[in-house]
Amino acid sequence: MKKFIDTIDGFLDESLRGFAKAHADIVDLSPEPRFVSRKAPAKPGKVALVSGGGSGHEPLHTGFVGLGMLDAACPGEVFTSPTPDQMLAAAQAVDHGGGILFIVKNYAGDVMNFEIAAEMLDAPHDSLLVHDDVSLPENRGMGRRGIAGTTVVEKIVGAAAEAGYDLAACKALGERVVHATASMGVALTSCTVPALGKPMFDLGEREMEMGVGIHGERGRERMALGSAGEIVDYIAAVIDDELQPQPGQPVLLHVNGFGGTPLIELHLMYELAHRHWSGRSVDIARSLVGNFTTSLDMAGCSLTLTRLDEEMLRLWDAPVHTAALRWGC
Amino acid sequence: MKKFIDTIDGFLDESLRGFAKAHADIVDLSPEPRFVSRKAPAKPGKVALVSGGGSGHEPLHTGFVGLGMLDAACPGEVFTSPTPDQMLAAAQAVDHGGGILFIVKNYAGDVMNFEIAAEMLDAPHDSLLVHDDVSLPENRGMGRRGIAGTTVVEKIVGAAAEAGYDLAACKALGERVVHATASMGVALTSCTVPALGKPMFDLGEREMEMGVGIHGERGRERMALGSAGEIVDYIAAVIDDELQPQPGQPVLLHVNGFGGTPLIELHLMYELAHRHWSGRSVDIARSLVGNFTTSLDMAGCSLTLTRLDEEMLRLWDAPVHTAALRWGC
Amino acid sequence: MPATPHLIPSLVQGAASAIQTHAEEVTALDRAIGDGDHVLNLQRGLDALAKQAESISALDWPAALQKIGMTLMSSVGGASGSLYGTLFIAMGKALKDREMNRPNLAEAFAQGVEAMKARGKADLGEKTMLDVLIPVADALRSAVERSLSVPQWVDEVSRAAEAGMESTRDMIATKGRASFLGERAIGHVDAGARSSQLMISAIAEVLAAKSR
Amino acid sequence: MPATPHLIPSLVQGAASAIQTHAEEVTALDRAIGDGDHVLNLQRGLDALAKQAESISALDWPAALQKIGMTLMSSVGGASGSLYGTLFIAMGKALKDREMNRPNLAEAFAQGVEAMKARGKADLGEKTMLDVLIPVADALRSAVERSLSVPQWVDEVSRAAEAGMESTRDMIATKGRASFLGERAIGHVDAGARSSQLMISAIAEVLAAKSR
Ligand SMILES: Nc1ncnc2c1ncn2[C@@H]1O[C@H](COP(=O)(O)OP(=O)(O)O)[C@@H](O)[C@H]1O
Ligand SMILES: Nc1ncnc2c1ncn2[C@@H]1O[C@H](COP(=O)(O)OP(=O)(O)O)[C@@H](O)[C@H]1O
Ligand SMILES: [Mg+2]
Ligand SMILES: [Mg+2]
Ligand SMILES: [Mg+2]
Ligand SMILES: [Mg+2]
Repeated sequence: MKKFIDTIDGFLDESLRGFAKAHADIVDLSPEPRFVSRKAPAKPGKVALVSGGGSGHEPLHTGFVGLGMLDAACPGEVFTSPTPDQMLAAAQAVDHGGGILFIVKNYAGDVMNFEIAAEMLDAPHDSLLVHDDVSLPENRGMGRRGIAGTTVVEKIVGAAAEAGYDLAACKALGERVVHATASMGVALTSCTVPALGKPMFDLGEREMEMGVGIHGERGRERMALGSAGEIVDYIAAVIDDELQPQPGQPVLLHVNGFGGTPLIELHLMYELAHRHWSGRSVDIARSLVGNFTTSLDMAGCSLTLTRLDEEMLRLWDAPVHTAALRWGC
Repeated sequence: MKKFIDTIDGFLDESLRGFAKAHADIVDLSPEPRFVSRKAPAKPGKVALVSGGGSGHEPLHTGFVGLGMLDAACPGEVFTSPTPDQMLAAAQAVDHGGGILFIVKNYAGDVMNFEIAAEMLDAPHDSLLVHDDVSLPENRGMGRRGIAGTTVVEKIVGAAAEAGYDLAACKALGERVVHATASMGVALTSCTVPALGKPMFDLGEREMEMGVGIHGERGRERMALGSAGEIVDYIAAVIDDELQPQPGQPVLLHVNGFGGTPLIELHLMYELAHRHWSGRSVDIARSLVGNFTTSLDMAGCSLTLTRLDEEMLRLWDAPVHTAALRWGC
Repeated sequence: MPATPHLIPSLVQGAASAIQTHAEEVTALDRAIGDGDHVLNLQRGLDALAKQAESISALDWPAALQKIGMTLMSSVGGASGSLYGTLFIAMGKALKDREMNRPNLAEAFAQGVEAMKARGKADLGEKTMLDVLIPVADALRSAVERSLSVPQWVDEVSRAAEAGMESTRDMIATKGRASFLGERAIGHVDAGARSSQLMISAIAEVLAAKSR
Repeated sequence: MPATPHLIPSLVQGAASAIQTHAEEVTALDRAIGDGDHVLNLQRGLDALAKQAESISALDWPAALQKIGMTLMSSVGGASGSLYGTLFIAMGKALKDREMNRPNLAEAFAQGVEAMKARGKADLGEKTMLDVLIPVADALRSAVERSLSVPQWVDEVSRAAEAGMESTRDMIATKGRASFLGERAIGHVDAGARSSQLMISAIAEVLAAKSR
């Protein structure tokens, strides 16, 4: 395992402290129980958005805390959902009187822990489940995982909350965004959880894992390593099957890196994905390319497409000031 | 080699096209000769900043083109300096009448190619050499390489040019920033140039390469893999030797990833580096953590410290709108 | 059956050393069809319990179980943290104002497992730890009905746990992370089933030894 | 000595196949103490020349050399692109209004190498391609002075190139990327020295064959 680590036990806390210091203008860190909350004052009555999940996906979610996006994020241990006491403390700390919306990626652990926190919370609250991973069938077992589409959901709903949408409206909008979003990823290498010290799975020099989640879980299938073009074709076909974007449909195209893949490759993937959809006259109205929902040091990426309506487009463009996304201010 | 590549020959151009499309609001791409230029209009008489270098270091330099930073960037082949015709065409395209400042990282190829372009250019011009890599002695051979400190130089001088500094003032400021900046990097893995298909050097599971450049060149020495704390101590000592930051000195601390190292580790390195300098009462006034000057998919990072004066601080904070750095607008 | 929670430190210790002994094996299971953290999660919880075991053992059973549940809930994380937390908190509730004896324990455990089923929206046959815990709850009840001796009781519980664990091997998962793998999960025992079986057997052993 | 540039396609072809044959070896050298791209850079340049070789061979010598220089300058990149570009452009200048013959070629080559030295701020002994090109320039001049036959000329030039290339092995580099390695560069031949030696020998062979 080749990582920058001081002690395995301190890995997460030292990283969080570094994050909070590097962005001390944007966030506060509560060390115990662990959560990150925004520094920017919020209007009284603003809906508070609280998200979280296992660590190892940075900048998700801590890097999305700030004006126009999340009010708080709860980082769990690496690839392990956070605990209800974190979520409860975070919700109480950022309650502006407008209720709390928990944004939860669809994993058993996250769902149950957030559920327990919600049951313990006195303030009005609701939950929004993100399940954008179309590598999986919709109605099997737990359904679909939440992956890189989470960034899109948190940005758009974050702008809505900032603009004064109430709890029910935030949730309804969030569900519309989730419904309009489809993602799928591919891993070229596995990743190494520090405390485990070896890769989650083995991939041969000429293999790739198609349809992976973001926890180093194995994916939908093991395939022969394809060219970038073949990979884009494969993923885009699955996404198209789901979203059926029509000619003229405005979309957001998000190419997300898994942590070990450099920008030069992500931009190449973006070019090929752009070619795919613009070739079908889909209107690529907005784009986001970079490492946003990562799996530690995994080499790989995912494509996410969101069908945008005018409201979503306006909210996507609204000012945001977080560690990982910033524009308009 | 596990990368997203369609064809080896098309790798760079496809990536550049993707970059330009993903940031079509910020940049224009000239495909032949290759350069990226800013879309934001510039005041007549503004000094134009033109930089460039081998590709594989993204977002450097193309990601720094835009308001408040570079006017144009010339991407060479992977790890190969660009050619004079690129630089000349770029300079002519972005000439606003205030002269051209070429910002050049200190590598033989970059220096010579920019020199040739400068000789061919009719407009008033000057060159600023970046040589912040303190892993090397100052007066041996070609002197020191330009590495991650380049981002700091380009941001500060970019703000100055935007603010109306003339060519001589931009250059003088740039030299002050270079003089006040020291960087040093460490590689945990090598990196793979697409056209070569195998890593630049081999590193054992328990080895690291200390004092590396950003082209997969080997570094100052091969060492046993250290803990994050040991690595920070080693690098910080070399930087302190050079910059001698005094208690109370405001500095910018930049932790730069090499492309294959995820944010969670970079923030941990930032925490340890912060501890080192704040423990010496150095005033860490600004910080930048992320992958800015990369070496393709190399795992590793560098630390950069810049002694800031009030002018630099103000210029660092000035609005910038590029693909990779954006604030204040 | 012990009437006081003084056994808690040795029960925690027993569960912890069972996990420790089989750490690599269980991690390999969670790595194959989960995300590899299950042992780490449990160990974090067991460490937290070990640190508090003395103070917990000074409480009465309902309070002790509730405290165990809260401690696991806030230290383990993941799917297993919420589920084990739920189990113990529900057991504590079920024993409220009731004596700790074998029938009441069996009843409390059954109610705890019911609470887990509700929390996880899961039941037998979904390739989870419930494939161990449900049969164990049944075995506990049946042992009470048949007034089995302690050694017999330990034996039946352990065998129920083991059979339940083994039954997960050929299942397709419909809950938890392994459900994302579909057919690819067949042939692998569920990590949570294996770890719960290991801990239950270890705890039963400790109880048996103490009652000898 | 050929009076027209009609030989250019075969000279380019000769240089390209020499590099092709030794591609792995030269890449390994640049990987060891440089950045591994030297062969790719040269091949990009030689490809660009090959594409234009026919049209270039229709020009007169000064124009042809200038065009070769410009083509290399805008296709090779890196240190070698600027240096080879400089060499040929300077040679074209030196031959302006002069006949192409052996003495003038030797003189033009020497001036080209002087221009490279100025461009690279480098000289003999710095572990670069100049450790090949400077001795070659000397050998060309000396061959003219001594009126050597073509086979002798080819032999002396090739030997000078080879000796120069070999001399870089034990040097510490003070120019180019290898200079960053200090002592660690000792024991490795410089990639640019090896490639220039290979191309010079190949070109000399072609010239010799054509003049037979
Ligand atoms: N819905 C559920 N109901 C019951 N048990 C579950 C459920 N989901 C997961 N599990 C159990 O949890 C175990 C995984 O626990 P753990 O690895 O600690 O958490 P995570 O899956 O969040 O990484 C699985 O092996 C399975 O036995
Ligand atoms: N200043 C210089 N003067 C002469 N030759 C040089 C100089 N710098 C580098 N070289 C030569 O250039 C070669 C490297 O060329 P190449 O790999 O194409 O470019 P780069 O070093 O930019 O990657 C070196 O092996 C050396 O022979
Ligand atoms: Mg987990
Ligand atoms: Mg190079
Ligand atoms: Mg797990
Ligand atoms: Mg090179």
